[in-house]
Amino acid sequence: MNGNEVVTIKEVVPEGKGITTLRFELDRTARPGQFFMVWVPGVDEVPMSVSYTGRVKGITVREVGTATKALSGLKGGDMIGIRGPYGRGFAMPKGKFLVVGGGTGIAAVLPAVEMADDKDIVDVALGARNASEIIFEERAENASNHVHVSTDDGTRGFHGTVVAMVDDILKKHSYDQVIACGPEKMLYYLLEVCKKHGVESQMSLERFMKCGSGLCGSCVIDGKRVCADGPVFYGREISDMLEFSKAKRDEAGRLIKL
Amino acid sequence: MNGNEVVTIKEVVPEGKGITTLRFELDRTARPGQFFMVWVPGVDEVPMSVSYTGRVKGITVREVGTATKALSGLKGGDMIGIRGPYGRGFAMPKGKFLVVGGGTGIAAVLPAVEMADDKDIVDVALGARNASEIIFEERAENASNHVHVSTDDGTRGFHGTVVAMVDDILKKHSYDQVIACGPEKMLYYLLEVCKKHGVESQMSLERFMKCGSGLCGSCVIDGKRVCADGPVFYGREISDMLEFSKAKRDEAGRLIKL
Amino acid sequence: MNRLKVELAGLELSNPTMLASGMMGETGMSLVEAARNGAGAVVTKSVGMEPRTGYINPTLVEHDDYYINAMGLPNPGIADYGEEMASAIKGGVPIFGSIFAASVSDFAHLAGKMEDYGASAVELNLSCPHAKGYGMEMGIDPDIVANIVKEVKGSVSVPVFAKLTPNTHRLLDVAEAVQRADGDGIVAINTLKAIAISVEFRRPILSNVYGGLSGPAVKPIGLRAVYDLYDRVDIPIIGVGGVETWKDAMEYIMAGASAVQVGSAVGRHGLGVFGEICNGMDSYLEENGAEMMDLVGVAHERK
Amino acid sequence: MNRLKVELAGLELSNPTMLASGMMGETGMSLVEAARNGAGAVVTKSVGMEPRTGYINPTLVEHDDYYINAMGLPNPGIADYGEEMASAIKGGVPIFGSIFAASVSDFAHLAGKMEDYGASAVELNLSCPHAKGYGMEMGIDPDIVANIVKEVKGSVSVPVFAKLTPNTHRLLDVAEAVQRADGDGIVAINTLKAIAISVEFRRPILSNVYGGLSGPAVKPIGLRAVYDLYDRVDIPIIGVGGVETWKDAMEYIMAGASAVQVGSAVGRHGLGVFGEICNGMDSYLEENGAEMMDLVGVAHERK
Ligand SMILES: Cc1cc2nc3c(=O)[nH]c(=O)nc-3n(C[C@H](O)[C@H](O)[C@H](O)COP(=O)(O)OP(=O)(O)OC[C@H]3O[C@@H](n4cnc5c(N)ncnc54)[C@H](O)[C@@H]3O)c2cc1C
Ligand SMILES: Cc1cc2nc3c(=O)[nH]c(=O)nc-3n(C[C@H](O)[C@H](O)[C@H](O)COP(=O)(O)OP(=O)(O)OC[C@H]3O[C@@H](n4cnc5c(N)ncnc54)[C@H](O)[C@@H]3O)c2cc1C
Ligand SMILES: Cc1cc2nc3c(=O)[nH]c(=O)nc-3n(C[C@H](O)[C@H](O)[C@H](O)COP(=O)(O)O)c2cc1C
Ligand SMILES: Cc1cc2nc3c(=O)[nH]c(=O)nc-3n(C[C@H](O)[C@H](O)[C@H](O)COP(=O)(O)O)c2cc1C
Ligand code: FES
Ligand code: FES
Repeated sequence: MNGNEVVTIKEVVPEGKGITTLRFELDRTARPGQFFMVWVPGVDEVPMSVSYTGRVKGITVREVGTATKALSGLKGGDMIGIRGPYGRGFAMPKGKFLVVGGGTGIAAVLPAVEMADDKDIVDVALGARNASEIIFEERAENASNHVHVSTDDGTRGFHGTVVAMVDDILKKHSYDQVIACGPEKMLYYLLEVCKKHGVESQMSLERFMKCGSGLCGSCVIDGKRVCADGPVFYGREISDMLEFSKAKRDEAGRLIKL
Repeated sequence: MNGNEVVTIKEVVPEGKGITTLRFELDRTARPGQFFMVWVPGVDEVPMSVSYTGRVKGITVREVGTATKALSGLKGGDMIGIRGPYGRGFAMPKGKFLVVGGGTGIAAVLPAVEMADDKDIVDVALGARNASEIIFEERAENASNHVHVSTDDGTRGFHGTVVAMVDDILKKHSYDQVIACGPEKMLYYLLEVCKKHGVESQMSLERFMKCGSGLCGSCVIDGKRVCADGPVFYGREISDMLEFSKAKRDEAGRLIKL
Repeated sequence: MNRLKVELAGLELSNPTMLASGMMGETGMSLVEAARNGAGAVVTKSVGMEPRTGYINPTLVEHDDYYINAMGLPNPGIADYGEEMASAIKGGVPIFGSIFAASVSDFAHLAGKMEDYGASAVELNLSCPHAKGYGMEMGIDPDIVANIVKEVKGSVSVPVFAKLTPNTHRLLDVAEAVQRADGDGIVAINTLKAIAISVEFRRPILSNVYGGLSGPAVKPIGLRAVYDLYDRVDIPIIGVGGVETWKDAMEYIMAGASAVQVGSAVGRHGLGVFGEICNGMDSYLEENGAEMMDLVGVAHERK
Repeated sequence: MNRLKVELAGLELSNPTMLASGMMGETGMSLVEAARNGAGAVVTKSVGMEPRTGYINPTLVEHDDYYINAMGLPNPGIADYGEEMASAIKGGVPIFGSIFAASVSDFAHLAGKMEDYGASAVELNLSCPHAKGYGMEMGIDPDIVANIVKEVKGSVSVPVFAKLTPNTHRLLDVAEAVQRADGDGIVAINTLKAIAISVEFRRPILSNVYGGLSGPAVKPIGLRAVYDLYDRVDIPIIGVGGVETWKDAMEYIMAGASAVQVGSAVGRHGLGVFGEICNGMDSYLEENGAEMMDLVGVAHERK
């Protein structure tokens, strides 16, 4: 049952610059990579990845506009509406895997790090523009023995993009799979790097979402509904998408070149 | 889920004069004392007690009118519509109990005999007008070490009513509870006998039923819905009913004196 | 303090839950049972001039989320119903006498009888979707409805409620006609016209072919009706359709209902449903420091 | 031999399942996906004269047995939709171009464009319950509907289907008007006007307040509409509303539909639903030695 429900915010955790986690109790099963539709009455309802999948669930919000601003300003005791979780999440890979998170995408992949119960089978690469946007590093270290960090401006860890760092890592170590979430441009280059090293990947995509549950078609990329057929797709599926990194749809369904 | 379903008759078993069992597969839990609404298209839909509660369920029909005639004429491979099971069934008594079936009422109580998995804690008393209407005697013997039989005309077993026989039995043996189904007149006298011997009872009542599921009120006796609050009531509940053995309702809901 | 108390058309109900018409209300003692189980008021089965046996079975289709029924308005007729009312009154809660008829004068006659029998209010069934010549067929025409209400108002002194059908785009026009004719309140909704088909038997299941849809499936339509009515008329509204939990009931209240009726849930969950709804609402009111009447229509404040 | 084949208004469908309008049909490639997954035909999102972004979220309420949606007819506009149709055609199944407009001449213009883009038929959305000035408001008036159909028929050579609303007691009158105006078929039903209320927030959930009810909850109403239409008109009927399983589909066929559209089930169960429905129907037909077309309307033979 994914139906509409209202939850009370238990805890508000500032994670970094403009990034806030909201925790709330919700008795539904959510898998890493799935998302909720989150309603702020009078404002909007927007998709947010599940950043904590336990009984006390969480979403981690980066403030970019009206809805995310309203969410970031909530206090403990406030209420939000929830639908979902929706979508196909990350599948637990066989063998060793590398989890890559870029920016707010880190929130979506962290539960995937934790789904491995062996700190040696999962390595992690976290990247952001600067140190203040690196989130969940400690959470990652609790679940993995190898956590790599990069910043575009060099304020923390590897100086450069997370994709460049992953390229380095893949040169030295071999993985059965890469799991990733981040800006589409990052995913585009990451997919190239994965192909170069011959590693299969699962990547979580974003598109403009209205219904979130596979009906309205507003999130469609190449005929696939990101909300229902994704948001997680395999690298081989993404390679076949003509619109990936090239185009998206606006709210009227018009194709916009990227 | 009690919704409408169509089942195929697997087996038709003649049980006695004008009495026929229909067996069919239905993947729903049914407890002894519950009933189905059974639909013969173009004819009627009528209440029938569950006479077999396993996966291959059964109803046992006495031909008295149009619907029961149509049911009795069915062959293996024919289909009937089923809703239910509905109603409150027999509760498993604590201690030793005596199961009493009169006429077609035997079909309704037999599953209650079988709910005891110890042949010594349940005794059975079966009564009918004559030998050809005594059904399920062998089934009873498989589940109980003491099966008593009576016929009004003396063609089998005790010569007299099942109530008279039970009165005798209760004189010699003590039970924690009596479980019964049969014509209301029989139940009336049986209840008197139980009271005399100080034994609590559970009895299954019949009233004219339309919806079978607690909505329409056509089966009401003293404000209780036989279909939903019963058909099984405790003797102490029945004692409080002013209409028991005195009155019933016709199809328009008018009170008819009995 | 009783937070659950509501007042509508001059009637006081100790709580806003009512037994809907058709639920066991053929007999007086069932109405008493509903009252004992916590209903704040009860509505009788719709009673007509003559006894009716209703349609032959099947009269009900059951599904996970709805019923479809075509009972065919079985009832003992108004003459015999006096006896049932005499017992019903022992329930100690207001009784709404539901009536149906094929003519204005029959409506007036039935209403008068119900008042004589002790009904606290009359509910006009203008909305049964499956009985030919009664109910919905007249209930979609504002003028006919206004006539019936006017005539009935002239012959009784208890409040008169009109139960309306959602099977039309004219629901609001009909409700305005009721108000114009001095009707005291609106009950919405009755069932939606529906059918069920058996694939195996290649035929409609109900003996009457057509029936009325009720239960959780119709709640969004009932809520819409009440929400719209609250904007359009000033007389009190009683919400019906798919009420099973305290939240369902509260949704109707917030949409604009002063009370709610419970029908299908009585079959799906038993008579305990009245107590559960009241307990849930009471906790909510306590936590929010509110009384029932404060919440009627609050959903209109923010759109 | 293909037992599932159906023919309606001169169109041949390899099976009677269709993707309903509004289901992902904003983009051409989604229509191709639906065809790949087994849909016998597909209907586009309802397209209008100008691009529309639709309502802001929430636009959907989800419940165990239904959705309530108020998307607000988002669509790229007819000019841009040509590109989508160009890809949609690769699906290899007939495409019904769904259109909505506020005037008769706009309807005619949109229909012409859809034909130019390669649509095999036009579906007139006369029934959206939540978009002001479009859809349902005109779809309840037989004369307006007759005018629209006549005008559209005059401007295209592909068959023209009218999609009707169940939010009225005049459904059959409107359908007769469609037939009189030479319309080629009826699609029924669109969603039922509904609302949802949040008790916690004391307000309607949908940003537009009103939305349309769809899914299993509306099947008994859709079936009733199709059953009634089959008695009233001679042109083919396409059944829509709550189809999820092969039995649901078969119920519609037996009630009188020549094909069925699948909407909500695409969200609830995924696109695999087309294949499952077809497999189920095929087994049934095989066991019963029947072909699809033999069963259209058979439920009318025994009442
Ligand atoms: C599957 C999925 C998971 C997501 N997970 C997260 C997350 O965990 N944390 C997080 O901070 N953000 C996440 N997002 C992005 C988030 O939904 C948007 O940032 C948010 O909707 C912006 O709303 P706004 O009103 O604040 O900004 P606006 O000013 O409305 O828009 C800012 C930008 O956000 C995007 N956007 C707006 N509305 C939507 C929408 N309904 N669907 C998708 N994108 C939209 C648009 O590209 C727009 O340009 C996710 C998006 C998707 C599709
Ligand atoms: C809970 C319950 C369980 C029953 N279990 C069995 C059973 O296991 N075996 C069995 O043979 N019979 C059983 N009956 C009785 C059975 O339902 C009736 O015999 C049957 O409905 C008669 O239908 P008819 O058309 O053959 O007869 P009709 O000619 O219609 O009626 C014959 C008599 O049966 C009774 N009857 C008719 N219709 C109904 C109805 N809808 N509900 C109740 N009584 C009705 C009336 O008293 C009537 O006088 C049960 C009844 C109830 C209420
Ligand atoms: C079995 C049954 C019988 C009904 N009989 C009547 C009736 O006699 N008069 C009436 O006005 N409404 C009747 N109704 C309609 C209900 O009163 C109610 O309006 C409808 O069922 C919607 O409410 P619910 O979803 O709570 O059931 C009946 C409904 C059912 C299910
Ligand atoms: C999200 C959504 C969007 C819809 N958009 C349209 C539309 O644009 N045009 C239209 O004619 N019907 C639209 N409909 C109605 C469906 O086509 C269909 O008539 C209705 O949903 C009932 O079918 P279902 O129960 O299979 O969903 C929409 C329905 C939904 C749920
Ligand atoms: S957001 Fe509606 S289909 Fe994905
Ligand atoms: S038969 Fe309808 S309430 Fe019992």
